[in-house]
Amino acid sequence: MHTESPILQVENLHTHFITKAGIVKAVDGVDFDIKPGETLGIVGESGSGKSMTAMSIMGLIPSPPGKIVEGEIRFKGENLLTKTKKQMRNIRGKEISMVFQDPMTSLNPVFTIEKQLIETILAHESFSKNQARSRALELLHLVGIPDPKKRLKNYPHEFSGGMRQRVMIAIALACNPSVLIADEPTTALDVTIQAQILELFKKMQNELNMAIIMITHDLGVVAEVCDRVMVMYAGKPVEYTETNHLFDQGKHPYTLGLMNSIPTINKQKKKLEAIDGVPPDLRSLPKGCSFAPRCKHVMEACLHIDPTLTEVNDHHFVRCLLYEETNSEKVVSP
Amino acid sequence: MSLQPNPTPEPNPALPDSHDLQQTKARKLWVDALIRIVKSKTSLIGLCIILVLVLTAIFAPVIATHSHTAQDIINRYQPPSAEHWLGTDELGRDIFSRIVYGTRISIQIGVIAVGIAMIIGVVLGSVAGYFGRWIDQIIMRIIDIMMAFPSILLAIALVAVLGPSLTNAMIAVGIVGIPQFARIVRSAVLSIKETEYIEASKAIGAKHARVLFQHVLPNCAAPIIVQATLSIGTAILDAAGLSFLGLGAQPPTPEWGAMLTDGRAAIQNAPWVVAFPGLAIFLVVLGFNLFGDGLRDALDPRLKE
Amino acid sequence: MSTLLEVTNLKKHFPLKDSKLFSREKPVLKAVDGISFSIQSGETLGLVGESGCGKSTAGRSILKLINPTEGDIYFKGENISHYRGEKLRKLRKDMQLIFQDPYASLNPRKTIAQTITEPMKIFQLSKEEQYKKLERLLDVVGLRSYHKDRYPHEFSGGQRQRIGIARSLALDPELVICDEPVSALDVSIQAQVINLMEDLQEEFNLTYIFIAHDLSVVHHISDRVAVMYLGEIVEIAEANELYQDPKHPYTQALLSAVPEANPHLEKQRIILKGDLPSPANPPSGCKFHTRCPFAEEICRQEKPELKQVSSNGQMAACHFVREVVS
Amino acid sequence: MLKYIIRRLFMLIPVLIGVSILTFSLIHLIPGDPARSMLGEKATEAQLESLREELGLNDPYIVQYGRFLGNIVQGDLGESIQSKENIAEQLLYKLPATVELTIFAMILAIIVGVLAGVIAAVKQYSWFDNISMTGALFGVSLPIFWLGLMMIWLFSVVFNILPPSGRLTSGMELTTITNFYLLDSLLTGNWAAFKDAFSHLLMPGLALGTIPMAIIARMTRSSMLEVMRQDYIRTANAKGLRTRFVVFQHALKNAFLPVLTVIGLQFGLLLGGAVLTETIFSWPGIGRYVYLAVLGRDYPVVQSTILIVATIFVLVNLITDILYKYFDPRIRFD
Amino acid sequence: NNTSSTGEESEGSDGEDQTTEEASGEKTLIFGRGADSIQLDPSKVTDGESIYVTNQIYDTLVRYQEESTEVKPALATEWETSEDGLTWTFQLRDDIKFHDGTDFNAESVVFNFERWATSAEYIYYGYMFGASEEDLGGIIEKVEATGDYEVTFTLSESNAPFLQTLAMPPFGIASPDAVEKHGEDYFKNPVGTGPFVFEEWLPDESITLSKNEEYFGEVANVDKVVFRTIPDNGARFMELQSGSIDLMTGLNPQDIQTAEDDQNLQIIRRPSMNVSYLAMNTDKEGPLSEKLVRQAINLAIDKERLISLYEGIGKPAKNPLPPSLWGYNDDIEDYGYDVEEAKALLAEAGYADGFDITLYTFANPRPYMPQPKVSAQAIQEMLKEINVNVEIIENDWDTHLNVTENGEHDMAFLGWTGDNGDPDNFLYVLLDKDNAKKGSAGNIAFYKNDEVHDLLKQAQSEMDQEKRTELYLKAQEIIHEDAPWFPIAHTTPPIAASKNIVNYSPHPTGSEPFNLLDIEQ
Ligand SMILES: Nc1ncnc2c1ncn2[C@@H]1O[C@H](COP(=O)(O)OP(=O)(O)OP(=O)(O)O)[C@@H](O)[C@H]1O
Ligand SMILES: Nc1ncnc2c1ncn2[C@@H]1O[C@H](COP(=O)(O)OP(=O)(O)OP(=O)(O)O)[C@@H](O)[C@H]1O
Ligand SMILES: [Mg+2]
Ligand SMILES: [Mg+2]
Repeated sequence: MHTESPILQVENLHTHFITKAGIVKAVDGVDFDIKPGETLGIVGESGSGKSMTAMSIMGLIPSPPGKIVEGEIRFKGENLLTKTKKQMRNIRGKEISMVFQDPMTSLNPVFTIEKQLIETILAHESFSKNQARSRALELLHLVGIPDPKKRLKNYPHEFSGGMRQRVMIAIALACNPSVLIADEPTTALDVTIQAQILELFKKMQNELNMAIIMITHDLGVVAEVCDRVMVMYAGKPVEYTETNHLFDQGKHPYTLGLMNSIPTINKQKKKLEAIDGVPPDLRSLPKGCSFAPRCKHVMEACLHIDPTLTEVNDHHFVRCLLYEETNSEKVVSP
Repeated sequence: MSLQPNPTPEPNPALPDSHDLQQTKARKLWVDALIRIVKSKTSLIGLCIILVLVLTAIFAPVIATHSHTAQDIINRYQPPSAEHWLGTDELGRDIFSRIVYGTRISIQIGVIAVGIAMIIGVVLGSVAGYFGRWIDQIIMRIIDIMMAFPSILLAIALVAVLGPSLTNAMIAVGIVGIPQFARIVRSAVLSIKETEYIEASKAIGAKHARVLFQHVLPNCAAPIIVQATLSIGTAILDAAGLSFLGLGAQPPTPEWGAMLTDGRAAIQNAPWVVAFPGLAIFLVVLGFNLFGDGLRDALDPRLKE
Repeated sequence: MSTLLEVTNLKKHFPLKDSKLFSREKPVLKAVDGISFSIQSGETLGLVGESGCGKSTAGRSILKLINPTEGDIYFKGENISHYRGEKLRKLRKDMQLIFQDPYASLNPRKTIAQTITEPMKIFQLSKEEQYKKLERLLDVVGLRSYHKDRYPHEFSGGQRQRIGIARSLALDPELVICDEPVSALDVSIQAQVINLMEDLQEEFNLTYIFIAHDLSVVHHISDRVAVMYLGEIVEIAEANELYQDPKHPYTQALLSAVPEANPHLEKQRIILKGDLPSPANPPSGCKFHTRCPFAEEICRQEKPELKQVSSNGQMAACHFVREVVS
Repeated sequence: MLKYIIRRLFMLIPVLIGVSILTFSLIHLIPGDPARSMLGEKATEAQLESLREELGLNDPYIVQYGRFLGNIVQGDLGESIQSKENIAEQLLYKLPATVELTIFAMILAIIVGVLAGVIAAVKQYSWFDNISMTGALFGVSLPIFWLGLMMIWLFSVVFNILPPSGRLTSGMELTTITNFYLLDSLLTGNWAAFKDAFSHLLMPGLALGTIPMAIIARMTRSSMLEVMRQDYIRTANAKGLRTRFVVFQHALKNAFLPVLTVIGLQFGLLLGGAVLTETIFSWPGIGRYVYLAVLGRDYPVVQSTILIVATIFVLVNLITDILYKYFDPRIRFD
Repeated sequence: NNTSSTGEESEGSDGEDQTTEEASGEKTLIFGRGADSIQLDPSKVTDGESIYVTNQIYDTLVRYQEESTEVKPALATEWETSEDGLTWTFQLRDDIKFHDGTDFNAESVVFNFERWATSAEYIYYGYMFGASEEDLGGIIEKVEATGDYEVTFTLSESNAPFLQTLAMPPFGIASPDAVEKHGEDYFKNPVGTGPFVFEEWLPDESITLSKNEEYFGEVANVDKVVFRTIPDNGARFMELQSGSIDLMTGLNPQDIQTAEDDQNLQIIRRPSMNVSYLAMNTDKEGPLSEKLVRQAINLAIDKERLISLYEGIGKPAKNPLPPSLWGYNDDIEDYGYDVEEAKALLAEAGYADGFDITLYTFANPRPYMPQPKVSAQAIQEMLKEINVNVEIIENDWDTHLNVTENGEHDMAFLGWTGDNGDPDNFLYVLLDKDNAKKGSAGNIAFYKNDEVHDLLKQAQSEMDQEKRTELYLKAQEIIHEDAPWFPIAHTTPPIAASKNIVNYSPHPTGSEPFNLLDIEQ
């Protein structure tokens, strides 16, 4: 296991959007940390606040309407939220970089790949243009683009989706960041290409010893690449633990629901256990546990009490009254 | 297998028949849009200007302080005063009253010219976009030709052919506006034609006419309506321009563009004769533009979600 | 069980905008390039493959929403590939389509009631029948009666997909082609819709062609699965058989690439090199040879036929899989 | 690319033939008689008839059209019925006058419009945004003939700082080479004439440029807003690039595409639409020339000039399309 | 302030760039006008603007006196005519050259007249000398050089206004060399003998002339004349106010007062030789074919009020002839304004309830009618009083001519500026039945009165002016009684000039040479 101290710590992060229709609590009390060389997965359904967590770390919350209303993001011990714009700019792309979901739209269509690579390098390193160019070449080679020299001069539309995602990764790696945030980097890709890209991530991590935050909604991907996972629901983490724990002894009803609702190739064919209902409107969350309206194990108390994230096991946190009680009993009983 | 009506769910007699519901609900979409418009300050101003315009047109005889044709040649070019709020013109007519009556003309111009442009433009554009291929080719080449023809000159030539009159100016302005509509409708149809719900309607066996009129065109309504609103302003401007060149309304019609032309000779001595009709045109066009802008935002599908 | 649909050598070539001014030969994009299969009534055939391999085009060609370039389609024994106009319209009753995008597949200006009853109007059901059927359909897809006067934008993705399903069932079809009906939905919702579709199939004895790129979903719902690559079927078999013992190297790679939600599973992964070639300019011989880990000279030269490779009807198109004659 | 241009040029032919047929039919439909227009109120019937004969106006339309087309193909634009002037020669004076005015107005419109649009978009909802967009709305709502008159009243009558009409003060020496006065005065180093020509251009240029300026500003703003929402802008920000760089490099280059089309269209509109401006400012350009020719039934002038204007219009649009390629590498020309 | 753009900069001028040629000390007259010349070959044009310029470049055999249409010697020093009026002999100057340096002599005169007799394009020639399709020469049978500097004209019929006609600017004598050299393009390279030499023509912008130092008459005071085209009347006046032009025609009536109030400007009025009128189509079936109705309309329009729209430049007209012309019948009493009487007449004619009628007018102001549109509206409003409902139809000038000639109108505005100062040029042209043919110019009232016709015809061939006067007086009486027109006004078209323009006297025919004019410093 990773014994070093965490490179990035997020504490009690609240990111809200103040809109005319109400306050959207996109991120509502997220805590996690990550150590160098570790991969943390963030899973959850669409709209659960995964991307906004990432954007908060990057300091890229569109403002207005967005605002980080509470919490701390400590990178290498320093709170990013107190940094000036300029300081943040120097961290983005250099210390912490990000790969986005849709490689088709994340590259500027009117600039060559080379330009888009170089500008990152030039923005952060005191390189000459030529040095930057050779660095760019090196990067393309690193992410496995064949014939990189020729490809540098190409425009994004001349690349396939998988290749573009590789370019995106190359750009993210340009300045050897300590943290790489990947926001659903394979969702838009075909399975065979997804396999290639995931492979690339693993390889890069081995070589560069980065911390990776892997955002996804695919439990398969989590199982494949993550060391630890945080499951999010309606802006809040509901379960946070090591990957193996999650799959072996996942506790939160939502986590379990998710796992039962996905068909798998190997399991015997049987009726899927769907989670009823739809995710809540973040503008008007139900009182109590946000998941309560869809929860199979809902209790009277769930409708009133919003549970807190409770450690049920070593490094295994769950936000559910079911476990809170047992836990508190545990605390009380000895 | 069968999908015969299941007897269990009790039919609710309280429900009005579906036809009625369509009516009320279809209106609701527009009510939504309207609410959005009213919420935006600028488009509300636009709406107010248009409302004032319409009311003025309707109640012109009540609002006007004088007859709009009565002359008082001896007292021509009177500056604005308590008697003549906006002064008098070259024949001693009350400018305020003429402007008030002029709103009728402007509304007429806007509505008729845009009506012509819209009807023809929508037919051409939707046929071209929907059927594509050679029909599209032919129609779009015609549109290209009309576009390549400088529009004001086209209007001038048309009025020259038809003879100068307000009606003919409206027709000319309408014809000149066709390509805009045709192109907007065509591109809207082209994109909507590719959507899955159009494919779905084909898959359930709908005929072309049904697909086009029930599914494609209603979904082009937003750009068409926006374009129409904005075009009304342009049409009023264009017609005023034609009148300015002496090719529009005939005297003593109080058309604003014509008033401007007639007052033009006195710009040094009686600038109000020029200033006020021009201001009236400006205000009305502004009203339609503000409203059209608001509509565009209100009907923008992106803002709906 | 009887054969409901049989497709032989179906091709759909899209003309590309000619790039050369005066070239005689018009370049085409071979979106579907000679596929054959048949479906028994009540069965679900899964169609999988990577993006752009021609799954949707195949579906649309079968429905004759687009005219196939070549090939025959037998529906209930009748060759419908030359149907046009009114005859084709009549046929629409029996074959329906469910779309991928729950947002784009519903006319935003029509209420749910209008959307669902439209096919009935077209086929001239009486008002009363329409009304009754509407209620029933809403019920079977799990919507409430009071929903019917709402507009699509007032619904969530999953609900919209239900509306689409209701519409496609309005005419009591026999065959429903589902073009990625769940891939735009969240996992938790996806399961709801899959369950619904399974229930409906049972209730109305529907026959599905289920198009998807998610292999697990296809596996879950299909009786048989056909794997497509660049407009061709490379393997087709009973679902379990295919998943347990894929014969074609592409199928093998595809299956191995699926991330399993099981961290303990140490899978032997076949990582394919490169990307899917363009269907406008497909490779010679076996179209898969450019990415195949086992490719040899013959693959570049000769196009393998789809042949039977196991005694219970599994078929694959690969030079290196032994043909089995049952 | 070259092939594309050639094909586009070929496609112009039917459009131009269409324009010529339309022009020809329209002008011949106008009631009235060029012979009468030429000879005025004092001509006798005999004189009219013999003039008609002489001008070939008694020939069937198709013959007249054939003759017109034949001459055009030979590069002969014919001569004016009224003044007997060679039309091509006339256009040598008048076209540059209009084009100079149009280009001036357009440059004014582009510079002000694009800048205002960009700033308004970047500072959405700021006072600048509000003021400039209100201004733009006013701009599209103003009758330019009125604006022109009011400007003359203000700047020439009240303040007497700008000349009310014409291209050059009489008596101003200027050796004309291209008939673009600004250019000519620069070429000949005639600074006084340059200043004079410029001061003459200001008011009509502003009057003519108001509408395109407003349209361009609005278009740029909405296009910028659209682009600023795009994923690749998020990427650029995530790279830690400076904001100004992101706005003017990444965003503007993409946002400029729709603006470019508008510019092309507007340019064409201005060219034909200069009638009003030229009338008000006594600008000796083609707008007035054709207008008067229409009124005077000067068939050859109307036909040739409109054909020229249409040709320029379609060529400008062709150029716009080619510029598209420059700005958008995704566009392929086949 | 008023800066002339002549050489010497006047003190206190702030028009910094407006004068650039100070050094050379040249005087430039900048003349602003509403339209450009059409051609600079005067024999081919009818528009005043062309004539204005050619009048500077060319001379005619005889010229008009400065302020009347009496003639004085010009290229011809003396002349005589035969008893029967059929032969005219002119003695020419023997000491002058065309601007291109070639000699002026009898041959050049013959050359010009022969040229004009070759095509219908030479419109004034045809029109004044009665050319027809078959005989392009018209009444001029022969033009001969009967000596180096003597030409003789032989006419086929006597023509009373012949001499005055020859003074018309369209009959300016051009250099035969230049005509031959330039051929088709001669019209833009005019060469004459006049006080100014053509220099440059920028179409729709300006025409520049420079003075002819060798002029046989008074050599011009200004060195250059620039005719600038400024289409808009208002803008032109502003240019005058700002000092960038010195002189302008086509003043908006509304600006007259402003100009008079401006201490740097002056208004100069051109003596009147024109008439504006409302023609009533007597030919069309309907009310206007009745004399009583036409008289009623004459009574129903308040001429005083109508003319007040002319802002002081018009005097009420009661005859077709302008009062400055001989033969004017001042004994005629105008109808006067009497609505009751008008109603009575209408009732008598059976139109007590009134009727609907069209009034055709034109957009562009003419010298004799500065505000056609406004005038039409005033009449429209006045005729309402007698229940006559007027629909105004406004066309551009060319169309107006076309449609009125075709007799499409009920009533129409039109006017006429005399060409040669002969009453025939008004009465015959405008009111004779010969000119009442559909599709041809002239009599758009389509007034056909045989008695009038006889009188006018007689007057044409009579050479004795006294007798002619008698005939014209009589004709005017009949016309007054028949009332085919509502005569409106005779105008003195105003010319606005900067104060330092002196010695400028506009000519009644509409244009005059600028050689006497001067710019004071
Ligand atoms: N600009 C904004 N204004 C208002 N609400 C916003 C804005 N951006 C995001 N949100 C809201 O924040 C919530 C969280 O969004 P986020 O993008 O983090 O979800 P996600 O988990 O990444 O979902 P997905 O899987 O769809 O990417 C959503 O409900 C979204 O509607
Ligand atoms: N109308 C068309 N004209 C031209 N090419 C087309 C057309 N429709 C589809 N294609 C092309 O045909 C090929 C197959 O497309 P199709 O939509 O059938 O793929 P698919 O397997 O459904 O992919 P996806 O998973 O992305 O939906 C693609 O390359 C596509 O670009
Ligand atoms: Mg996201
Ligand atoms: Mg598809």
